[in-house]
Amino acid sequence: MTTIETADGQKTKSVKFVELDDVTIRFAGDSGDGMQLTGTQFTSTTAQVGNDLSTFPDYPSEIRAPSGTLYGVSGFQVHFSSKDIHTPGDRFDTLVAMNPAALKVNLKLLHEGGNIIVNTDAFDAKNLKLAKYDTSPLEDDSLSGYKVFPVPITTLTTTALEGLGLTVKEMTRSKNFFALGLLYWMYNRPMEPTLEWIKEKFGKNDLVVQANSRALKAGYNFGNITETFTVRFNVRAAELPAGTYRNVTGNEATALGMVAAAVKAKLPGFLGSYPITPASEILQELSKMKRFNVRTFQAEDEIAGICTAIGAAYGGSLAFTTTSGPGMALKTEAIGLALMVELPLVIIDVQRGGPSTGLPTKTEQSDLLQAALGRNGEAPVPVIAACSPAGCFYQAFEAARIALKYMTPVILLTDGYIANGSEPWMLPKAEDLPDISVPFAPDAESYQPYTRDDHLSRPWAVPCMAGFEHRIGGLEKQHITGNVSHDPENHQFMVEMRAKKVAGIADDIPDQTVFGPDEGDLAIVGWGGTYGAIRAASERLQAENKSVAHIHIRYLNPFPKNLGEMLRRYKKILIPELNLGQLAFILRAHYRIDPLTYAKVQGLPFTPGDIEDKANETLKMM
Amino acid sequence: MTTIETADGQKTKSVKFVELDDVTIRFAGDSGDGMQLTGTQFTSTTAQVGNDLSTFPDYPSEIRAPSGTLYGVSGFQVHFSSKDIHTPGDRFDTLVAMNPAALKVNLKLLHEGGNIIVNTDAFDAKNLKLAKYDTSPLEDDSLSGYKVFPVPITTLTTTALEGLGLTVKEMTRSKNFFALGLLYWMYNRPMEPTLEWIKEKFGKNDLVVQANSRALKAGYNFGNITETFTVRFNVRAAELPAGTYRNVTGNEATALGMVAAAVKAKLPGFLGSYPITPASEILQELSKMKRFNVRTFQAEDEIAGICTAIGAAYGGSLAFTTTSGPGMALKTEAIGLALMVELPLVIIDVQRGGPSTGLPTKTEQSDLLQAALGRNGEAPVPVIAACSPAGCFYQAFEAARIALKYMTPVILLTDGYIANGSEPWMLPKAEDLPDISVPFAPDAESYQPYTRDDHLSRPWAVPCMAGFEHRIGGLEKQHITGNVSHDPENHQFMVEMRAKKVAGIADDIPDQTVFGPDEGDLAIVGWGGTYGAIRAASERLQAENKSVAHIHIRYLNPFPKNLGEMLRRYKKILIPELNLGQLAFILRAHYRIDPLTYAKVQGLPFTPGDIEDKANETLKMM
Amino acid sequence: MKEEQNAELQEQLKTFTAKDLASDQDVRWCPGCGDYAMLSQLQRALPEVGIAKEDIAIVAGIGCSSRFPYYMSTYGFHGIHGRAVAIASGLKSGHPKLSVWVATGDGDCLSIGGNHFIHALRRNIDINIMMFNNQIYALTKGQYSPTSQHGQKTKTSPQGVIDHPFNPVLIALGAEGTFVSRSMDRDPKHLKEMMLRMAAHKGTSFIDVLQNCVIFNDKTFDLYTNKETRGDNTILLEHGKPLVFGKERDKGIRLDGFKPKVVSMSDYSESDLLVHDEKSKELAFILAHMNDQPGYPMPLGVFLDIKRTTYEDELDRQVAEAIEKKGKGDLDELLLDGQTWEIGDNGND
Amino acid sequence: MKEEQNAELQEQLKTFTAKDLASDQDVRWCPGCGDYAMLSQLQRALPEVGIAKEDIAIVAGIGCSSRFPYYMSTYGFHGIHGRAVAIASGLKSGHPKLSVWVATGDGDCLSIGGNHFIHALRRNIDINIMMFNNQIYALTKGQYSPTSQHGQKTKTSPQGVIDHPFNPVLIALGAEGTFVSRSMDRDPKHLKEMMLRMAAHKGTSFIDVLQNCVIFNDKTFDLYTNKETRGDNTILLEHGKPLVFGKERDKGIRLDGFKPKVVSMSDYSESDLLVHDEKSKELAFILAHMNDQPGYPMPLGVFLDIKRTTYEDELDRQVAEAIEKKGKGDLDELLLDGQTWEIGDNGND
Ligand SMILES: Cc1ncc(C[n+]2csc(CCOP(=O)(O)OP(=O)(O)O)c2C)c(N)n1
Ligand SMILES: Cc1ncc(C[n+]2csc(CCOP(=O)(O)OP(=O)(O)O)c2C)c(N)n1
Ligand code: SF4
Ligand code: SF4
Ligand SMILES: [Mg+2]
Ligand SMILES: [Mg+2]
Repeated sequence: MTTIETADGQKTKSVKFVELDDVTIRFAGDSGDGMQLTGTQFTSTTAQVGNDLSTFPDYPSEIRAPSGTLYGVSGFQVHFSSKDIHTPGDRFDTLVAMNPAALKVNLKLLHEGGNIIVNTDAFDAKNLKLAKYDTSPLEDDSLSGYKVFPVPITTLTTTALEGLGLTVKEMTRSKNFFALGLLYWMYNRPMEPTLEWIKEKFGKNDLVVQANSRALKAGYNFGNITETFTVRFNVRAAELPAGTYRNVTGNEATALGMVAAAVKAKLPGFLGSYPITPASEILQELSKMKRFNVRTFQAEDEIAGICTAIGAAYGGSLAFTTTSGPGMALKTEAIGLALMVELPLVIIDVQRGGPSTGLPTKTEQSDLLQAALGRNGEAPVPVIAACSPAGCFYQAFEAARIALKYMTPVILLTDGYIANGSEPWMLPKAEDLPDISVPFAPDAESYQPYTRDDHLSRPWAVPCMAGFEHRIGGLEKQHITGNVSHDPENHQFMVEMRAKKVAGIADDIPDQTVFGPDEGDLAIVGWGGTYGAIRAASERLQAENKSVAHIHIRYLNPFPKNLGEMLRRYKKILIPELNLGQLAFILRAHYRIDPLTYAKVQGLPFTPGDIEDKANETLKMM
Repeated sequence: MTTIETADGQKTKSVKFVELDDVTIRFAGDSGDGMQLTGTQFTSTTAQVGNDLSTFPDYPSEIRAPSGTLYGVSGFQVHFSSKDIHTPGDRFDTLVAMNPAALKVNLKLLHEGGNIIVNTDAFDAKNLKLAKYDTSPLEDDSLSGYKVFPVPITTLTTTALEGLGLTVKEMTRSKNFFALGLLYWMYNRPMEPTLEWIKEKFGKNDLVVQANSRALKAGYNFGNITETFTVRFNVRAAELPAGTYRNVTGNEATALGMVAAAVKAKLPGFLGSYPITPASEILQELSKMKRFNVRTFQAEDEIAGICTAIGAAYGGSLAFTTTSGPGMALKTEAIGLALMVELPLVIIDVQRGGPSTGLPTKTEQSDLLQAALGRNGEAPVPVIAACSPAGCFYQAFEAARIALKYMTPVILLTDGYIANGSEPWMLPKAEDLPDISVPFAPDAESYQPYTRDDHLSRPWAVPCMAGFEHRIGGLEKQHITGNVSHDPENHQFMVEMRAKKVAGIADDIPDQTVFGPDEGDLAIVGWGGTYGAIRAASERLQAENKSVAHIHIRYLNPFPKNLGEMLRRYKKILIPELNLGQLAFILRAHYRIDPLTYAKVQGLPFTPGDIEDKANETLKMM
Repeated sequence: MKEEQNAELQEQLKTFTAKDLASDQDVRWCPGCGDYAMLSQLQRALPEVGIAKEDIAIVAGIGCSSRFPYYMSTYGFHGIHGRAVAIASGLKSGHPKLSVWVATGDGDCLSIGGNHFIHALRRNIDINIMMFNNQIYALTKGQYSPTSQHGQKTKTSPQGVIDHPFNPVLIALGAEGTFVSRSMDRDPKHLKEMMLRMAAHKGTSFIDVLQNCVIFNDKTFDLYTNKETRGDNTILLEHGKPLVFGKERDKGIRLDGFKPKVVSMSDYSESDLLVHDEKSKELAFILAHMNDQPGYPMPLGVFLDIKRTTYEDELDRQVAEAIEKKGKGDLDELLLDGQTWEIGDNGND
Repeated sequence: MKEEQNAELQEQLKTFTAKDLASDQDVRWCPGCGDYAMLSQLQRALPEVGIAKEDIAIVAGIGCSSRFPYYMSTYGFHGIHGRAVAIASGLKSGHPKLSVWVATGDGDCLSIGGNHFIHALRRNIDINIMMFNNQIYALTKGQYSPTSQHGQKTKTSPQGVIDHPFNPVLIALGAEGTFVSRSMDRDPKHLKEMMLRMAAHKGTSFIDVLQNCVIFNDKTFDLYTNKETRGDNTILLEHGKPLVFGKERDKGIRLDGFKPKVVSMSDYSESDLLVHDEKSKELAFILAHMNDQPGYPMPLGVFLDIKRTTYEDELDRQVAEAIEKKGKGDLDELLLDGQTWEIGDNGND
């Protein structure tokens, strides 16, 4: 317990500092309350303080649903720690509730005894009714199991901003900065990064800069001054490998990976895309990176998105197309064309809740079967997945490497959870990234478009290369010449050749690794964005000396060569998926194993606790 | 041996009549030679004579490829018999070769010692060169293993038509009728059906009627007169069940099944479609049947094809959409919508060679994975397949029954082979077809669009029903009310509900049957158009007392309930498929069996011989 | 919905009110969104059309605007992105009695849905297409749309849009639309009037509605909607009336050859001006292009309203004709159609 | 391909001949098909354009006409049905130096491919779209297309087509095309001239070519191609020239307001006639509609040829601008962009 002087030096109070290893906070409010911004700022500052962290933004599909409603609640969860962590946390320690609806929706995931900071101003009769509260939870007993900090955030904000000449409505808009300031005080984070950010972001509008900065400071001071708050928390920097770090979301990392791949392939980059949640940010990010000779083409639809990319690939660009489930469905036919003409192309599907429009802003992993198997004809396409926000960078790069080396479309699956979520990322050095360039066909004289090299890839020649003029298309091709061929034997040969080419990629990818014992009772097998939750759960289970391994598959077609044999070394296989068991289905067909599926299809990611419980349940039944 | 008088009564010669059980003829010529027509006429007459039969039209993807080229050859194979048969035959007994290219392309499938009727007029230097013959096969020894009947068909035709006032070019066009007449003589079939057909078809143009009729008769007489031909064959009528028969192609039967379903569902019919080979005929046929209150909508693309059908279904029509592989790919997204809004819809995919544009006029079975698994999100859709031309009728009807009863899109897979092929069909009586109508929701007061009946189907209410106004759409629906819902538990509930509904159809379909022993060494498992070849092979193998069963799966999702257990009763499972093993993949995932795949991906159907050989090989290895 | 239906009959047929058309779902658009105006005006217009409520269906694609059906108590279908017009085309063709309304955005209708849109227009299916044109993809949070302005900065055009925008009226005319109009959220009275005109038109009716998105493209149409500037920057098209505009009605349009020209009313009288003719395709095109040139007002109202047979009528006619010619379909007859033969019982011996 | 490139330079750049442009594949169209004329004229035109052979790419969709690329010895891409324009758009945007030609059918371009078509036109990507308009789906053996005539009997319209056809020129103008033209297979000289004009135009060029399908729609264009009737039923548009036509050049076109009118040259002199102006959108529309009315000739030639910035130039400009502003992309810098922090080696303790 120390006695500190408040910022304005007028008053002192006693404040206790508590050291914690691990904290999870949930900011929640109306869609218009700026919770995503608040969360992002808290995250960014926390990253700079040196914690490991993981975030989970969670917002409705309406742009600004009517204020006060339950479905209009927007949340942002951030988990930070002095240890290495993998997920945004099972439950949270502190809930910031900007209105009754936010409280109602989020309370069930708050730890027992957790902190609730409520904006009491928002707890009026109208909002209580909209949130379907009969009585105010601040006045009945319902919150007795928690530490409630009632703060009239709106009033305090407007008070702080008086004199700036703003309307009440304008002043009220800054209340999220007040809340942020208060949380900075509570969790002992510096205000400077946000103050700087405000200046940069709103620089053109001085009044807004002033209002937001003042609100932030007022919130911080409020913590200092008022008697309500007597405890502050500290989370020490994590022991992370030395390096330069930055916080990235999965979509940002994907865009960076695409640019890095173009640079390292020594090719102009091209993205043909059509906006769709939650993939749009990739197009948005890339459209800012034109100085890397990367062209973005916002097409009229998803079909044009991929077809322009195919055209660009034919012209010699490293071509990409990005989308989510329904858009992926629309690209089906053209993916078949890309594989028939054997051009390099990376297709990125940021999965979301389906089927159909489904739950567009929620996460899911239910496009695996579509990606791996959903095309007319025998149409093999390599499929890989990213496991975490930063992992998206490396998998986008890897997808491009495979596409170029094997002259094939490659599908990269990410999902809404890792696309929007963020984590600190130790930046690679450009020079440490491998060169993935492929030579164009060398010799016009001997050039034939459908000859094969040792890994069955055909040679690439692009327009403007004199003497290499050739024709390609979606009709079956004759081996070597690439002419149209209806010959029965040639068709079988080519169908098998395309299958073999893709299967052969197994020789070119790392062996499957395992976290934990090489054999034993239980292997939890996952893919994609469930990585963090499974890893965290596995750590907990292994800490209890349970015979549990975590096998996370990054290469989904073809699988790593040692996978089948590895899977057979465990008594039981548990596959948690955010679908009804799609990986399990494919593994069953491939390896005749009999895994257990743990299907969560709720638009939400797994928590480590989910996995831990299921694993324990499974172990018990053995 | 009898001595007969020729038609014109001028000359007699000795002709031997040989009784045969089974004959296969292949008509082959240039795309412009009218071989499809010749084949169809021979078939139709043969059907009326009472033979069982099966046909296989096989033509290039160009409309009229340059004459004389190898890739321009168009063929039509007809197999007819006094027995019950299942395929157009492994090899043929008689080849009609209208030019050198036709001879070259088809010779390898002619039985040793088989008959070749060649149009010698076409064997000039130019055509020989186009067919890549160095010397004329009529003059070297290469045909010594066959019975060659050289006939100057073109000359004889023009001679016969002299005096009609036609140009040589016009006269030449009738040469296929000459060939047909000759074959009628040879196989002892009556000319009347074709003569009548000519009158009906060309009625408006008397000169053409005369030319074709004369050419036909000239061909017949030529057989009678000339010394070249001394043997005639007879194939007695088959012992088929009593009834009225007609010859149908699969596409015709599909169209008829669709109309029958609309009639028996007591609903207006609606087909939204976009032309694509080999599915276009269904749209063409249906567009002639408007008097059944069936509307056809030729849409701007496949997406509009299915979307107009969904709109019509919402409006209370029995709605269909028809297509082939690439078009199926384009419908992917909208199929997801149909299943989310739970409207009845039948999607018919007449499979063709893939991937991409592939081999558009050739057959394949490679859309199974796409149909069963290729959609974004968890998107279960019932899938059934037709096994034969006539079978298309019943499966189109069955697809509609399931769609209506379960308020779901249903996919029916046929393929180019059975779609274009034909067989005699014993016509059902309209009154014997079941009533498949479903009642609309009865009570406006209690109506909620997403309640469920005992088979988990939701109630149907359509515009114009007062008091039933409701909204549907592709966003996740709340159970019972059908309102948009982002509730996590509801999503999981609905995803599982949709899966359960489709899985539940297993209770409503016949048990899987088996042809042959209930258990034993080998089960040959097939689906779709391979039925005939597998059945014929199984009959042969069983006749040799081999322990071989044929299991043909008509319901591909869900599978019949007894299938898994049934499959385990055989030592070995062989799955011949016109793909790389798609059914095998699914069965493996479902039943943890380890079947052998026999993959033929050549744009051609299996022959019974293919299957027989493979089965024997498999048996030998056991 | 024939034009000749008279007002009296309509009054009599008014079996429901605007209020009856609100569904039980909360409207979830942003406060201030222009979509609200469309909703309330359609709710006001429909009771005057003279149709039963159960005969109305609203079809939409995906977008903010496409949530429209959920807020109407009529039949409604929230489709998939871009396919509203295709779904509506099928619905109307299969069920010609319905009054079918399409709610669609500039992205939904003109970007991904562009093909269905132009084909519906040429087919002249009797559906009513209301395009909410906010010149942005709003639901996906602010990417440019095919009507965004050249140079406009959006999330996907940080250096400005390089696409030349569609002029929705022009593309509708090019696709042989028979009813093409424009209005704006800020003029509810005009909106309703246009909706009634659409309902009265037999064939595809299209309206381009300038709609403000307060979040992602606020005030783009300020020039046209703002009281101060509106008069000088818009012009109301009225059939048979001369083209006068201006805050003080002090300007008019004359033709110079086939190019429109703004003239001052101090130099000309109304009778010297170009007179609007909804029946002229040529004039419609000229007017559609007019405000490409700076200084020219944006036309609002009906550009074209002509008659052509509708798709669903023709389809119905063919069904009727087929029945007339060959009789109502008899299944047994159909099956027997073609060359058939009998196998007798002895076939079974 | 700037227009200003002079003939001399072009002659000098002629590095290949028509014959060099034939591929080693047999041409597989039916004897008598109008597609042959297109092939031979493009082969004759390209050597005069002044580009290297390796800088030419032909992109096609699916259809008889779309087999075009296989018969050219240039780079070629036979795509999927309807997507030729989208593929070509990507090819040109990524590789602006190329001369990109699209071979497409009335089905490929206007039915399934309609959306890509109109979007390419508005973006004004510098590709050359040759539409082989035989008013039928030929490759799939004779179903009606979006340009088939109302009432036409085809395999899918046994009672006659009920769709109103697109006028390809009109839809191209509605989509803000900058170069819109028409020609026919039976006038190879004119075809070649048009192809050279297309090559010279910077931006999307579109040509609607009346093409005879001898198998499925023989002689549909007989009225326009037949020597007897051609003169009276077609009119050649030439910039700056009066609109005269007729077998005996005895008829002309005058404007009556904004409606064209056929007049007899015995009543008027050439100077009284409407003069063609390729720069006028309004006139282009008027002429595009002209032959909707019976008795009016079908215009052939260039309807419109105007300048607008092209998509690929703008894209290039943005790339250059971005580089100018922030410097050529440096990957390390990019990764470091944003808020970063350092963890020292002691972090590993
Ligand atoms: C197939 C598909 N592609 C993309 C999307 C994403 N998406 C939803 S709405 C929309 C655009 C909305 O713009 P607009 O139609 O103008 O409607 P607004 O929201 O502006 O009213 C997009 C791109 C989708 N849902 N489905
Ligand atoms: C996705 C898809 N849908 C349909 C087809 C079938 N198809 C091939 S070409 C064609 C139409 C051809 O018409 P057009 O473009 O006018 O070319 P034409 O053959 O007349 O030259 C159709 C419908 C296809 N190949 N792919
Ligand atoms: S985002 Fe824009 S268009 Fe969408 S509801 Fe809000 S204001 Fe309306
Ligand atoms: S079918 Fe018609 S369009 Fe096709 S190649 Fe033959 S003549 Fe030409
Ligand atoms: Mg919009
Ligand atoms: Mg065509």
